[in-house]
Amino acid sequence: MEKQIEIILVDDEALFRSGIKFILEREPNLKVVFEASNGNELLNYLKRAKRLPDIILMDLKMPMLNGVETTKILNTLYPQLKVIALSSYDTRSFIINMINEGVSSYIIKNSTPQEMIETINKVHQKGFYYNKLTLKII
Amino acid sequence: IKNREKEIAHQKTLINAIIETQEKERNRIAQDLHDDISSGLNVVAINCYMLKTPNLDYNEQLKITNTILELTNKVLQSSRRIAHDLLPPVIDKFGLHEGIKELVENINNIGQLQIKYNNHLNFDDLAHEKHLHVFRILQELINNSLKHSEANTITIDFNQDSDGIKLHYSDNGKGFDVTNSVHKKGLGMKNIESRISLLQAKLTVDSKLNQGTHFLIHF
Amino acid sequence: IKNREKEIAHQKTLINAIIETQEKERNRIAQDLHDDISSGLNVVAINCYMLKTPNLDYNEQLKITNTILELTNKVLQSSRRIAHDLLPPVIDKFGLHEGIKELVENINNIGQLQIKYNNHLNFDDLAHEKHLHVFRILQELINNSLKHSEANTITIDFNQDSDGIKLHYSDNGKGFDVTNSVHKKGLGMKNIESRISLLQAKLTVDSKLNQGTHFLIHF
Ligand SMILES: Nc1ncnc2c1ncn2[C@@H]1O[C@H](COP(=O)(O)OP(=O)(O)OP(=O)(O)O)[C@@H](O)[C@H]1O
Ligand SMILES: Nc1ncnc2c1ncn2[C@@H]1O[C@H](COP(=O)(O)OP(=O)(O)OP(=O)(O)O)[C@@H](O)[C@H]1O
Ligand SMILES: [K+]
Ligand SMILES: [Mg+2]
Ligand SMILES: [Mg+2]
Ligand SMILES: [Mg+2]
Repeated sequence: MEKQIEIILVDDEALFRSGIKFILEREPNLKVVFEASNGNELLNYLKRAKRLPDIILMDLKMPMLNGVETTKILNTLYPQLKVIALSSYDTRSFIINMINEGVSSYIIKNSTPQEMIETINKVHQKGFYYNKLTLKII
Repeated sequence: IKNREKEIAHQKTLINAIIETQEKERNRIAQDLHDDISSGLNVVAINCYMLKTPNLDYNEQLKITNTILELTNKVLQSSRRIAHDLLPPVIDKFGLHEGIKELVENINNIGQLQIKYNNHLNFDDLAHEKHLHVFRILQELINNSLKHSEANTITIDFNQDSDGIKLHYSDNGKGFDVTNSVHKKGLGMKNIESRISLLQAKLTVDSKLNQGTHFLIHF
Repeated sequence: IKNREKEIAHQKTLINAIIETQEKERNRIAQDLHDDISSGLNVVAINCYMLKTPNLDYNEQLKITNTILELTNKVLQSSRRIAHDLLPPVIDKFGLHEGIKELVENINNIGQLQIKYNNHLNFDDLAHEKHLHVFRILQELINNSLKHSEANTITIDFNQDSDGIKLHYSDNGKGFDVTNSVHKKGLGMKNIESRISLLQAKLTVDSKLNQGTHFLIHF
């Protein structure tokens, strides 16, 4: 079997995380290796982790350390990490700002599973993916 | 002239207070919509997608369905609460008296303090466009008693004599020094003042430290 | 003295206008919550109960789930729209310039008229607490052009010289007679005036019938 894509979910809403996990893990090639409820939990995990994940799905609005700040920190500490922003904000400035922060793609929280899975796969293959939402903006 | 200059400057602080209140409220509601409505619905949506995956067993299916139902009801409650906080529908439907009764009942149910509400007049004698102002004033007076007074009793009393309509509002809390400017920083009393001015009413505040607070509004 | 009396009376009409705006907005949002959020969610809830009826086959279940999903997405959109109309999150996160750009873009996408936005200054030179006032003023000016002017072009221009910061706003619509009191009944221009006063700015309106409308705000 080909190597699975290892994913970390970062979102403050536990029920949302478990829903995403359920959806993603039905795909044979996807595996959720850790869940964090804010940026600090993610950074603490990464500090100790033996291996970095392939993809991080990152909520923007979270307590303690939000997704924008977390992404900035990841850029300096782990520039090789691929982050996909996952947000309820769907307007241009938010998307452009996150792309400028170096995220690999941006998806909205009520995207279909197909869109999410496709975005994850494409980002894993190419490092960046213009999905419908990001294409519309640029 | 000095007095008038002062009044002009004072009115500017009132304008400032109302606008600040308005923007704070907009911000608060936008946050509530984001945190209580949208994020709940995002979870409902993801659970719907879960439900659409083939070959779920009966228990999984039941669990997901229950989650959707629970969340939907929670979001519904939030939506009703936000709407109710903005404008209790009872006022519009059943008038000021019923509106105040509901307000009083809600506070009494919380239990921090008890409100006694006596009304010896027919609000129809008060022009209809004034009703909402009176309600907003009472809301803020009660908020202040809850927040600042440590009282255990509030009385609200409306009556009417040859002099006009009078609203007496008292709490038996710790009171405050009305002349001390530390009590002039909030938005609440300024918003009350603006409403009083629109009502063309007169407000008298009577409070001393440790002797409760009494407001008289004379319409 | 006459002038000051006049100003005091005028400020009262401003206070009245802001409070009326506030109550209208509360009413509108409460309505929107009721009509767009709660009633959608009530149907979602009914469909959830349908999902719990025993012995549904996969297709029935799929159909109900799709209905729930569609409704949820619609309610999500409404929730985002209501929150966005109250306070576009972009202003808070990315500042006034981005906020105006988004506003302009949204209007241009509707297509009724086109807005050209030129900004020759750095809004950091404008105290931060003033940003939201400027945004609210622009929103109302644009609303008015959309509602009243029949213009097909608006220009918004910020610049700064030794004299201070200037905002020029023009539309090429039908204009109006500024001195005619029929145009003084609305809330919009009064709210603009209140914001102008808080900004300690100066507003000049220049409009003639059939010659468009020009507003100059001098900070
Ligand atoms: N019933 C009361 N008992 C004791 N102190 C009071 C009472 N009502 C008002 N005060 C005092 O008067 C001050 C001004 O009240 P105001 O409503 O204007 O502002 P606030 O309640 O502090 O803030 P805001 O209303 O803006 O949330 C209060 O901070 C408090 O010190
Ligand atoms: N750009 C414009 N072109 C033509 N007429 C205008 C323009 N802006 C304002 N007016 C006139 O000025 C009047 C006052 O505007 P104002 O914003 O105060 O009230 P309104 O838009 O009628 O109502 P409201 O803002 O309370 O919804 C308008 O009714 C309209 O007659
Ligand atoms: K899997
Ligand atoms: Mg979040
Ligand atoms: Mg208060
Ligand atoms: Mg208007």
